Amino acid sequence: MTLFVQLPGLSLRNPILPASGCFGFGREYSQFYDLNKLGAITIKAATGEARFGNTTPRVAETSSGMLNAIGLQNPGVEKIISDEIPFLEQYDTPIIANVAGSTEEEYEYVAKTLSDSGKVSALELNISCPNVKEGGIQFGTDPTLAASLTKRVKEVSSVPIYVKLSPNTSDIKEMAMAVEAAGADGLSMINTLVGMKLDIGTGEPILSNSTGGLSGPAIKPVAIRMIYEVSQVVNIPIIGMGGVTCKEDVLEFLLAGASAVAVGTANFRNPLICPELIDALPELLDQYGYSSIEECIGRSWKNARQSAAISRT
Amino acid sequence: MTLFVQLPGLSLRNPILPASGCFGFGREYSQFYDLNKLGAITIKAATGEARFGNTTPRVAETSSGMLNAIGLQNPGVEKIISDEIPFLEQYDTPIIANVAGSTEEEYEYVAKTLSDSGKVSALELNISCPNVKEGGIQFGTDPTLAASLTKRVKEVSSVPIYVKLSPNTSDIKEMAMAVEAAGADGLSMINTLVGMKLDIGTGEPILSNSTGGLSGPAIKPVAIRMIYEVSQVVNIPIIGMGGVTCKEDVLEFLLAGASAVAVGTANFRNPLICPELIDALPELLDQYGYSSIEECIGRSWKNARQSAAISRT
Amino acid sequence: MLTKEDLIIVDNIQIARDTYEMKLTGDCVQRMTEPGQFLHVQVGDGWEHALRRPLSIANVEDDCVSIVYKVIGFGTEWLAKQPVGKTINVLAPLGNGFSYEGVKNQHVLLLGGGVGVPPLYYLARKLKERGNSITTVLGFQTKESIFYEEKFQKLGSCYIATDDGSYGTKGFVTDVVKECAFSVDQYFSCGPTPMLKAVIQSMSIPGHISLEERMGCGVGACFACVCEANNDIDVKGYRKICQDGPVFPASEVVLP
Amino acid sequence: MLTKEDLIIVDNIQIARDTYEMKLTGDCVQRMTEPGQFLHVQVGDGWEHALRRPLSIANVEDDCVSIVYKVIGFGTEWLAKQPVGKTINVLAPLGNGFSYEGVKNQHVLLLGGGVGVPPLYYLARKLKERGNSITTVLGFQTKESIFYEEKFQKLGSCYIATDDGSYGTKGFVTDVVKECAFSVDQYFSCGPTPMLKAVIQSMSIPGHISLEERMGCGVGACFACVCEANNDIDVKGYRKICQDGPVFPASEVVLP
Ligand SMILES: Cc1cc2nc3c(=O)[nH]c(=O)nc-3n(C[C@H](O)[C@H](O)[C@H](O)COP(=O)(O)OP(=O)(O)OC[C@H]3O[C@@H](n4cnc5c(N)ncnc54)[C@H](O)[C@@H]3O)c2cc1C
Ligand SMILES: Cc1cc2nc3c(=O)[nH]c(=O)nc-3n(C[C@H](O)[C@H](O)[C@H](O)COP(=O)(O)OP(=O)(O)OC[C@H]3O[C@@H](n4cnc5c(N)ncnc54)[C@H](O)[C@@H]3O)c2cc1C
Ligand SMILES: Cc1cc2nc3c(=O)[nH]c(=O)nc-3n(C[C@H](O)[C@H](O)[C@H](O)COP(=O)(O)O)c2cc1C
Ligand SMILES: Cc1cc2nc3c(=O)[nH]c(=O)nc-3n(C[C@H](O)[C@H](O)[C@H](O)COP(=O)(O)O)c2cc1C
Ligand code: FES
Ligand code: FES
Repeated sequence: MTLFVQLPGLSLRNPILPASGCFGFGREYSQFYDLNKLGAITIKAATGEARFGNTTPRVAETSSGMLNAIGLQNPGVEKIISDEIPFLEQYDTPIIANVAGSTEEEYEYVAKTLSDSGKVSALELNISCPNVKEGGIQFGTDPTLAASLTKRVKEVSSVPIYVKLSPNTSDIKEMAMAVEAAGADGLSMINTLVGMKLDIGTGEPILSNSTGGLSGPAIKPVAIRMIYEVSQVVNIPIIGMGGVTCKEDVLEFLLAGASAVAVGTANFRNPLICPELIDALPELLDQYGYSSIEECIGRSWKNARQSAAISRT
Repeated sequence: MTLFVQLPGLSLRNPILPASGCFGFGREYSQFYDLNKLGAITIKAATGEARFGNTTPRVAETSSGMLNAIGLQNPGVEKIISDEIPFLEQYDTPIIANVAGSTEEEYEYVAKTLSDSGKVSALELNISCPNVKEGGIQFGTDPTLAASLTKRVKEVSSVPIYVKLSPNTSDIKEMAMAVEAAGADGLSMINTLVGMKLDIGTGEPILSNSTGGLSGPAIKPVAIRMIYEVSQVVNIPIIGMGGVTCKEDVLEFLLAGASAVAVGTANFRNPLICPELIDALPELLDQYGYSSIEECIGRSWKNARQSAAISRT
Repeated sequence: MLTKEDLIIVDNIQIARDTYEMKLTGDCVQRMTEPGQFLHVQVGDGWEHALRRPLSIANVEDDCVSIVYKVIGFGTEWLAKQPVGKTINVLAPLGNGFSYEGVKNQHVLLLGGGVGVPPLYYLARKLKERGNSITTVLGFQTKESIFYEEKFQKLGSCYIATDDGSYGTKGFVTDVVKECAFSVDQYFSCGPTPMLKAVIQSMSIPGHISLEERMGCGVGACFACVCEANNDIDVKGYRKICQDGPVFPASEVVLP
Repeated sequence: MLTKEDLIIVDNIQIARDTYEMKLTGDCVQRMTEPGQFLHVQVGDGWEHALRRPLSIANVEDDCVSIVYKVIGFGTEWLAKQPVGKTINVLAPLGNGFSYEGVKNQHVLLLGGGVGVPPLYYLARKLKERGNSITTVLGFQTKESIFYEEKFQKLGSCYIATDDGSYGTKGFVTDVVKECAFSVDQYFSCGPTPMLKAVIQSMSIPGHISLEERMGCGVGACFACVCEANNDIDVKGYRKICQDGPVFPASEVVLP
């Protein structure tokens, strides 16, 4: 049984990777296990300049999920390249850099700088961060803006671009097709849903940013639905995420149409989740009669198409 | 301590009511308690003709939530008026009828028929059911269509109209303001998020409709966020819902900006949830220093506005 | 008035492969007089698992209700782990069971498959009390899955079919029925839908079947569990399995 | 390598109003040599509660770590219900604690408020071992909330302040400090932010404070728990409480 998956720019020894923002720049979880276990590593969002993010509290727990409003805190793209990525270069694991910004120019600058560094295998274009006041979210909900941004970033980047889609939209397929047409090499979905929790004692939002991004098992049904819909209308691969906590979830994402699966929130509860999932996958696939990752991808709708084709003949 | 709330067309002895589709036409839960306990009763969606709904399975469990794709099964508006509502007339509890359809004409017909019957106190315009192939969902995501529908229904109805908003949209405020401008007397939010769950054994969606509506505690952060945002930009009251399971949730919805709170999914696990919440409210409000429902409504943002006003002076 | 109730676990033991029998006691047990009705069982703590699980009444004896469940997912796994003395919250008894009251001095055939077997046991006892003679045919996947064989044998003759032939007749309950050509007055059946379809097709005498469907409320309020009804009977065209059933005259419903 | 570990509950008793002391044992306890570090504790079954809870090491003795927690929400309520013998999953020890190694033969002042008191106890023991003399001032809401008074008294003098004056000095720990005008070499403090601010303001000697913030990962990966750092010290401008702290020199961080 091989777990190998080939995606644009990414030769993954297995389809499991940590999701951006939930794994810092790798150092912390390298205390728990050898990062060479992972299919790839998605690092925290980079912006043009250092950002200090939102005031705390930045996280709150919700039923089967959590809210976060970190606000893209990061030392800026140059410091990330000089101080953070070198640590990860000791591993033989592809790095996906998450690119954020407030303006097209900033996105372009960050993408170009990362691409030119020659140190990352792919870029994940974060057009969907719900936690910054300006920028981010508009790109994530307007297909025209998203396409234009994708195009610009594509032009300055020599590594493949995965566009990370926001679920806070009424038509995810339209978004996906727009960025595909603009040149995206892959998609990454889903980012968080915008949510809020109140402290009933003070009567006010728990997060100082008021709203935050909802992640964790609570949003898995939304992620599965969107991946199922989008994978049928695009020809580029999808890195799926949103609420993965167990091996069955990984298979569900693959069946829905994802080609690789990222794990976010679950790292916080179980720092060993990624290696545990990777170790469990071969037996699981075998149990359900699959002999490669490839075979699982999109099986949920490919099955239906095949039986439709058969019944037509 | 009074729990009384006055909304357009609805004098509520308390702010707790069952959500549409989760309480049938009242008969079943009347076996568990006296329906005169309730603030109001929202009955299952009515359409112009009888509908048989989707094939089964129609429900699936998800983390802290569930998916449903009932597909608006109902005997049609006339049978509802002749066979179902008379049972509820024995109670002294306002009835809110949920109105659905595939075309503007159908909505108009259903609304007029219910309004003319003189048996319901208000209509809830379900422009957001994600589970019917045609109609429903487009009205729920296009402000222009929603406004036009609201206007038409308003014209034929002599009872107040609460428009039930879909969370499957990138800008809920725009929707809310559009239907308010079109004459809505109130809002009802949120309906379910579109989601999916796969059976990893068969590889296919569990629901025969493929997608379904996600409800339950999982979606509460989305509901609270949307009510918080919308209540600040409209002048009509909101019936809040989405994941209520305990008395603290009720208070959170009121603080966010809801004037009454509906309970859906939680009825299935705890058929006595509504009377239990109603009994628990007075002590809870007292504990947090409130002496009426009115005082709680929108406190989350009214507080902030007040302190902003103070700091400005 | 119906209510929810915490029943106390009196016993919880494995009786076959992945299959457990749990005995519970509490006030509502005395209202469980109709075989074929079910318990709507709350599983897990908190709200991670929002839906109850429907499980049939397998027997009522000594103020205890028995349920027999196969471990297939979270809820049944959780049940299997609950210790004696703990309480389990149920809505019960729900639904309409097998109408056995009028059945007297007949030869009755009971056809059960897998976890469809349990409700037939309580039914068999009730029918026996009314002087009926009982023949039972039970289908299981394999030898290790078999349960309640002796219990049924005490009430009449009991035949077993297994999918893999590891015990009894190889094949389905309908294969046994074909082979033996019993002369019976009516039948009662519970099991997976394909089995029920085969049963209905192969039997020319009147029968009752018990259906399964994923449920929300369990009481008739949510319309999750409908099945198609025979149009000749009424125009409504559907039945709610939780409320109108789960047991129906075989001629009343249309299986998918 | 760090890992998660199931610790076994050895004891779990109420020691003050809403306040419990739990003793746990397991392999990682032997690495808990630094007071001020914390356990990141998994609560509840399943995934309804996705985040761990940070709780300070209150003491380490006889291969057991103690935590003292106040019941304020789901997680601490759940902890209070766990029986002896059950296991609790933790990441531990996490963070950087009080740097006590170099502190010898000094007069040290410990200032604790509410659930900020526990980590000071383990610190007091370590300081005592190094020949320091210890004065402790603890603040609680009311008489019934007080815990560990005698334990601290065994290690030095211990003063209590209560918000309502029901025991000791009425007021805050800073009121006691003002009154008594101790001559001390340095202080260590842990408690609610307003208390820490008052402490920093009123003390002119060097001190260390332990901060609290809502946490995600607990290990430095998610940036949930940052606090502002004093710009004079470095340009980064922030510290992660879980990883760089929770204990900081009072001059290093800027409280909100
Ligand atoms: C009227 C009725 C009586 C039943 N009696 C028995 C019995 O006596 N013994 C027994 O072992 N099983 C019985 N079943 C099936 C039983 O309800 C399911 O096996 C059980 O709900 C599975 O729960 P789970 O959490 O282990 O599985 P999961 O797959 O984790 O359950 C997820 C969800 O799917 C539902 N679900 C999954 N499988 C089924 C199914 N086959 N039928 C209905 N809902 C399902 C669950 O109720 C739950 O809502 C009966 C079903 C019905 C409708
Ligand atoms: C480094 C550190 C050490 C701590 N040591 C102790 C201790 O020794 N004893 C003690 O009683 N408490 C301590 N606390 C506070 C303790 O973490 C919270 O009281 C606890 O997490 C509340 O959990 P809950 O589930 O009961 O409350 P809930 O309000 O239900 O928790 C919901 C979420 O909010 C978080 N949260 C709520 N209050 C706090 C808080 N005050 N600080 C941080 N997170 C919070 C929880 O961790 C959880 O993620 C410490 C906090 C930190 C950061
Ligand atoms: C604390 C936190 C920080 C995050 N930061 C980022 C980020 O910087 N860039 C990004 O694209 N997504 C970010 N995300 C979103 C995750 O990458 C992921 O899309 C989302 O959490 C859903 O996956 P999950 O349910 O497994 O967490 C963050 C999520 C969390 C919980
Ligand atoms: C089984 C089921 C059926 C529903 N049917 C309807 C319906 O007919 N009309 C409607 O407006 N909403 C319907 N809803 C949505 C609920 O009224 C409610 O908006 C939603 O479930 C969120 O609340 P909850 O989380 O408390 O369930 C249905 C929900 C469920 C779970
Ligand atoms: S389960 Fe709700 S109607 Fe049957
Ligand atoms: S809690 Fe994640 S960085 Fe501190």
